[in-house]
Amino acid sequence: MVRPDTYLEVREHLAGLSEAELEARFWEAARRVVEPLIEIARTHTSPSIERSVLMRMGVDSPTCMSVVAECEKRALLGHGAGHVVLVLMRHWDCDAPEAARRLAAGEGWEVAEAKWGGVR
Amino acid sequence: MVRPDTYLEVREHLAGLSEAELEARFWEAARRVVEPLIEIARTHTSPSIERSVLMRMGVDSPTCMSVVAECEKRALLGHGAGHVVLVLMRHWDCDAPEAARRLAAGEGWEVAEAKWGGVR
Amino acid sequence: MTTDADRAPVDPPLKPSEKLDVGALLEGLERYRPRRRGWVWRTRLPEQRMYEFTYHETSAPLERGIPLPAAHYFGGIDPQPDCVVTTEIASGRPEDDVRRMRMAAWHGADHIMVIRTAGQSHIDGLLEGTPEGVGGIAITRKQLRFTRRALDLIEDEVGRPINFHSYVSGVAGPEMAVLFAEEGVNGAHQDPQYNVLYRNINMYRSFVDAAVAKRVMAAADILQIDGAHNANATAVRAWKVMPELLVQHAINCAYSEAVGMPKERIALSTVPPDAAPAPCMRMDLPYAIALRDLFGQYKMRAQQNTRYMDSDAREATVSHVMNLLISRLTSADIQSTITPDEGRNVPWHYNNVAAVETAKQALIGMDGLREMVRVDRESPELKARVRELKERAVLFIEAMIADGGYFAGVEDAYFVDSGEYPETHDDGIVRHSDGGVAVGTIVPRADDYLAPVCHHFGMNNLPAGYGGSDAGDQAPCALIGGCTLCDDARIPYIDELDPSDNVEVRLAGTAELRERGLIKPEVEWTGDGVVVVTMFLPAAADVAEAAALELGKAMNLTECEVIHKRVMHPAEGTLCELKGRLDVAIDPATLVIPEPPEVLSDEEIREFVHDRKVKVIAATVGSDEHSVGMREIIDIKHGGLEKWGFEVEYLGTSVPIEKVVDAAIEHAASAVLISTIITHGEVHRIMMQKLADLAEEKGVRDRLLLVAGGTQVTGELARSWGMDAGFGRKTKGLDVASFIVERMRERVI
Amino acid sequence: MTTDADRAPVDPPLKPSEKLDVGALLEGLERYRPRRRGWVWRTRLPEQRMYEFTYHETSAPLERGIPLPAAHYFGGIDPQPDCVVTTEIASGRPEDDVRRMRMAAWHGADHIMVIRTAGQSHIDGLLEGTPEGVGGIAITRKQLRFTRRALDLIEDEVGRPINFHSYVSGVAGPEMAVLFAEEGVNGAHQDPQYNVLYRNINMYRSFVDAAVAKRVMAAADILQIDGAHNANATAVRAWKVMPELLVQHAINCAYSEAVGMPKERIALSTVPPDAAPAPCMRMDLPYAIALRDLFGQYKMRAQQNTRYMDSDAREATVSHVMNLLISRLTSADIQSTITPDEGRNVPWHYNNVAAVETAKQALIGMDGLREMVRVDRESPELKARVRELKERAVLFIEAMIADGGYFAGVEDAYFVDSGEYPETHDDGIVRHSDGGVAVGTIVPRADDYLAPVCHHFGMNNLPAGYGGSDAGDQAPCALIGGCTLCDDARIPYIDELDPSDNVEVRLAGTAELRERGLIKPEVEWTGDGVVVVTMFLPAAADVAEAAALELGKAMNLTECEVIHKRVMHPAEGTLCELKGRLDVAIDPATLVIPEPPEVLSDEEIREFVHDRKVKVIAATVGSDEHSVGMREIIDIKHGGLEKWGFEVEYLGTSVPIEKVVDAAIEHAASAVLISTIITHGEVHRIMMQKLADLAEEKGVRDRLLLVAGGTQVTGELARSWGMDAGFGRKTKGLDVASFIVERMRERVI
Repeated sequence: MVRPDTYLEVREHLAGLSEAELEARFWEAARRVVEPLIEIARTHTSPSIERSVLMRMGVDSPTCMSVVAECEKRALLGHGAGHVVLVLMRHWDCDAPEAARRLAAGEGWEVAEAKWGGVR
Repeated sequence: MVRPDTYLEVREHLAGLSEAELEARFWEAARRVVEPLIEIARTHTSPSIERSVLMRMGVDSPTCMSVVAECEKRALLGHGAGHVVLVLMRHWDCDAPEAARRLAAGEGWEVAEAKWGGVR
Repeated sequence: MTTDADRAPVDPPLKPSEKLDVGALLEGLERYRPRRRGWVWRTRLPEQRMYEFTYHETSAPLERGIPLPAAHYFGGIDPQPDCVVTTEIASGRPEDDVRRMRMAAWHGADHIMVIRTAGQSHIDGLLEGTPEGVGGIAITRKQLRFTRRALDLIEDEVGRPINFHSYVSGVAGPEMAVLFAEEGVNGAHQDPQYNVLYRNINMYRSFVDAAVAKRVMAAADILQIDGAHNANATAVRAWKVMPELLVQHAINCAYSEAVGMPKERIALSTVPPDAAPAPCMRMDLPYAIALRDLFGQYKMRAQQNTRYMDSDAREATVSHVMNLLISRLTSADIQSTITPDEGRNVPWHYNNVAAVETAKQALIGMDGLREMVRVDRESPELKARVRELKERAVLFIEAMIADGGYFAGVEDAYFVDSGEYPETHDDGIVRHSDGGVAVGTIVPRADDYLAPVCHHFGMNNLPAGYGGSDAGDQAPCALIGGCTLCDDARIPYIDELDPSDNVEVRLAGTAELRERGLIKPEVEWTGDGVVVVTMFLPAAADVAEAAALELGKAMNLTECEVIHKRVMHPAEGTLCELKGRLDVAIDPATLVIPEPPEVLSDEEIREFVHDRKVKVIAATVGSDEHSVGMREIIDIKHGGLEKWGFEVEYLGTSVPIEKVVDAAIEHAASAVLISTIITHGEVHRIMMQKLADLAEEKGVRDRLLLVAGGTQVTGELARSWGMDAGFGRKTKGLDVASFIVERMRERVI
Repeated sequence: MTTDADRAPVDPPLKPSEKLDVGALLEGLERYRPRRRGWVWRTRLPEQRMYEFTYHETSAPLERGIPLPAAHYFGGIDPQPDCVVTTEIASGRPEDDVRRMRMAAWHGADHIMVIRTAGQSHIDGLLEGTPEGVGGIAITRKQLRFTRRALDLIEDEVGRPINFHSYVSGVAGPEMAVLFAEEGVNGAHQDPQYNVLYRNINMYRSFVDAAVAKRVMAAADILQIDGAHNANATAVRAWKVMPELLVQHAINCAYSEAVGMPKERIALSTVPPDAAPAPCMRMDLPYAIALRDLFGQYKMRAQQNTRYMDSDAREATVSHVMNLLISRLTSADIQSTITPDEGRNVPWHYNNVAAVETAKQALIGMDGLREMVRVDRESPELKARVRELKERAVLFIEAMIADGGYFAGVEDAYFVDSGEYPETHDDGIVRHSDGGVAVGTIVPRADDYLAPVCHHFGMNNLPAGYGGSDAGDQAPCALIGGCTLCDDARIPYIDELDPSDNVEVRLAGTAELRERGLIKPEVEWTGDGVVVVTMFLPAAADVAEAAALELGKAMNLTECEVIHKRVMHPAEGTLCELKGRLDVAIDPATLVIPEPPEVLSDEEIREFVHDRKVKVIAATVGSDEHSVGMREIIDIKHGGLEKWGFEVEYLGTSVPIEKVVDAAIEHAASAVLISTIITHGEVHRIMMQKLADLAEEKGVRDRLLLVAGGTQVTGELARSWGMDAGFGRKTKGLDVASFIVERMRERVI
């Protein structure tokens, strides 16, 4: 929308504020803007986030790519790709990179599906 | 002479002065410095000054050079090269450039010497 | 935080006289580990004495570095400003970048930012290996590790820690953050708004990813720089976006803190928005002050203006000095630099150095300026404008909330509008929540969502006893026996994935230049052959440009391109800068390098001079009143000839040659020194020849040593014009003294 | 005062599209008369509105001129600072100087200072004709009249008076003063101390001459500039001579007033003495303030620092901006400029323009700075230092008086000592009252001394009724029927004295270039062929310099010389600037000049677009977030495509090519615009080829016009890479609109 410069009209409620009050008001508004964004972030994840989890588990990037892609396909991402790998680590009694490597090779998905149910 | 920075010792007589007093003192001293220089200038002349007089009389620079050089040789500079030319202007009843040209050609000096006496 | 570097190969320290061995730095990378994590500030010294000066805003000096050109007038000091100085490098080839980083570090850069290759921000995942980048570098583990390894050596060479920096933006933010933490990257850009506005990445994805990325960055003590400055570079009228810039900064600051980033690791990227011919100081200073009023608890990364840059390097340099004045009048924790050539190409080696030097020179020249020159907060225009900017920002953000919040605001084109809020022209950037790159890729976390790693953000169903607040709790990664952020040894390494597009292949292509030590011009890549010719052509702009291209061919240049044109007068002529490739490499073995004059010991000279009572006549000739050079050669105070007892008769400035020769005869001098400083190409030749001829005429040539000095004098030239010796720029008294004594000895023998 | 110009030849006004006709300007000189005498200031406008900005320190705009490069972002405005801007020209050839003066005037210079040829100050008399100068010009009546004639035309062309300036110093001061008065010179250096200290002219002669010279200058309303700044250029430590600088200024001011010069025509030549890496602002600002406190009634000619200049043009530019900051923080009536190349050679054409542009840019950028940023007179360091400088100056001058006055002081080496008075190192300049050039040439005026001319100084025995104070008195020159200062018609004219060394002979040597309109590079003289090559060489300084000389030969350059060297790193490489002569002249007839795209009328376009409902897809590609260029092409507000009714689908920044083509198909677009702004040389080629290929692939190539834009794009390049058109820097929406409509028409037919 095109709007002329209405600054002088719309500023009236700020005119009376001290510098400190004005700055406090600025920060209060800023925090209010980010609150809902934070909440979305707290309750959601993404392929990159899950790959970053697998990376921290010691998994190399190509393996992260395929494991997370498969998790997406199987609607498992919401449980956490690291969670899936952890389940298989225990199932196979191996370390995370090994479990991820085998998942990337197509093994073990039935174990995950048994736990969370499949989507295919 | 080599001297260390004695500023703090020698400034004492200035320490008490206001900014305005200090600046006034500066200018008073400056004017005292130039007074004797002005007096010398007022009472002396030079070849360039005399050539500048002839220039103002309409004489071209090569002619100025030779007339003034001759005036120097004949110790007439102190009377003013323009003065010499003026005398000859009247003597020959011509204008300044013409008089200067003829003086440069060696004419008329005897008239000047008759007036001021020669040094040769 | 320390990392176990014991497994890392130990590199021998660099020798300043030797080039970086790029090949060696590529060996054993799989085992190389960065020596530290986290950002490092300079050590500020509130009161530092150097030469005859006291500095108020400097930091610890370098162990090795290159001072400003004029430093030789001041005992060669190289004071370093108090703030970190940034340079941005983007040649696309890591093997060439590191050489340039070394150059920049020697000139004072301690924050090296590598720009990413075109399009990497749209790649949903990580790249590996060393593919060649376009307009930037492919950021990969190998590239980061190789570069950090080089920087570890370079920081030891210069004696100051170097902060390494890149971008945690785009669709792979969380992975980039982990990669940077693992590889010892010290600073990074991270701002979800940047993804949304300038990378068209879906807004939900950007903010969700950003939370995890920021948390990991905080864990690795990485300094974050936001992306608000891009609004300057994009806005139609940069002076209109100031209120929204304040809002963008605030959103990223508040968001970052909410996910656990400490204030002292949050830096604002701020640019003076305007440039001359706008009255830019009066426009930009109130903004800089409003910003610092509101964001006093955060760090300021002062960037330089690019919005109004053209191809004119002089103009850019002047604009940047005015930007630096704003830094000095307000504050800057990091002073970023923009290369003077950025307006026309990806920065070249020497322009990175030029930009760093401009920052160093201006910041040092304006050291302590704030003590004598104060921003007048009561000045009517300033006071009113500062208040107005804050109010407009508050109005902007409150309206956005009323309209449904940030996402709604972006959909309503709140940002980068060419009107100053609340004025709008409806030409802002529009992004849709259901659009953009990677739309629809975020998913809700299930109730049992679990990420068994440390420094994760958000809902995480860790079993009791892990990662909770109880003292006894174990780290989350104890679930899997450790994560890479806690145990460095778990980090995997991948070398190359592409057999043809990698550093080894590229190095093979330039191996001959390196092996034979051939010298070929370059501006960004080994042997690229690019040179620039500056020429004034007495013709109108279009004709001049066409003529310049022809002249380039006549100079054996290929791929000629006029990269800058400036009309001097529509009819009288045009200045052209022509870029071209010169495919010529010089074998240094074929070069004749003039020997630096060998010098004698003080004792040798003093003894000889004393025994022989050597007299010297000195004068500045050719109507040159600048006697400095000459007096530095003769004055005892400057280690001049008098120091060893020479009797020097200094005749003064603009002395006629006749007088010089007469004086030499009168004083029975052994040598005559004449100098001309700033001269027309001809005058020193004329003076030297006249001196030689006159000495000959008067029959004293054989008993006089004739020496000429001056900025453009060379020994070869001087001898060709009849002198016994000639000395140029930066000659020391010792050189001249040694020459005189040696020659007189020869004659004796 | 007006002079009867009716006898003067009337020159046709200059055409901006035509070169100065030097030959014509040399014809009829004997009859040419200057149109005015005296100095002219700019018309200051305290409040000037230009584009969207208000300026507080500007003056009336030019009628014709060249704005700063960035001006095109701001409606092309060219605000002119409030102070007069000086440029110094010294090519040695008047016929080349005038071309450069025209260039400088177009860029904002209105004070043109011509430096004198080497040694003229030691010539006891005047020169005539146009002999070639060395490091400056031979100042003669013909040269002055020719130059003033050219400047009269140039000032009409730019629409602002130009002040012409040279030197009334040396041993012919009084004659020079008369000559300048007669030829309409507007400003001049005059300072007897300069003659004494730097020209070694006898001190008595200097002061006696100066009195007459100054009186004549006053009569001709010539602005006087003193010579104190030379102490900066000569002092070993420039920051030590501040007290004596105040004294030197005061002596010349007091002397000038005593001989009848009005304060408003007395200007101080003042330079910020120091430069970085010294903390120069803190050192130089207190001095600038002390100076203005003491000399508030006089004019300030702010000069730029040369003392600490090297061969580095970037460094010089940054120093000069800091000098300009001092001018803006304090005051400047005249802002002088020093060319960035003065540290290495006599200034070149384009460096005069560069220096003038730097002054204009910085002064305009800092317009009104003083209102927001105040010098804090109470800041302890500043306050103490200002007071100290004044006191040291008083101590200096009082001691000199005690020691016998000025002449005694000079004999005692009071001046240009490297200690800050009262500290002395006994290394000042010594001159003897019984020595120096023209010693013993003054004579006492006899009691009957007479000079029958006007505006003479000193004892003058004019007859009663002449030049006295009585109202009825006639002018002194009435004695001789008039003098040249009162009657312009009496001024004699001499053409040439030397048949071989004159302008006609030189012009004959370059006649072919002019007649055939050949284009040959030059830096100061027609056809001198000098060009500069900037190259980075990956080698140590000495090796790099030798290699650069070899590479110069490979570029067909002769007389190669490395005029600047900067070590980037002792081993990694060195930046070299190589000067050489290219003996190639281009015949413009052989050149292919790319046609500027022809454009259609608004109506034509609007009608066609309306009838055909033309849709366009636009996107910035290649990871380029700078969408400004593109948006200026499409936005209605910037006269973009929307203005004529094009339906533009703007896809945003960094859009993948696939998306662009898909969108074009989806919207049945007629044209696709892609843009990349600052890019690596490769990226735009890649993007264009990809677009062409993809359009082909999808079978839409023939119904889509593919257009690429970007700073480095040219039509030729774009077409070679598969586009229908390419547009570069400064393209207007009209160009693109016209192209699309014309092509679509062709297809219809």
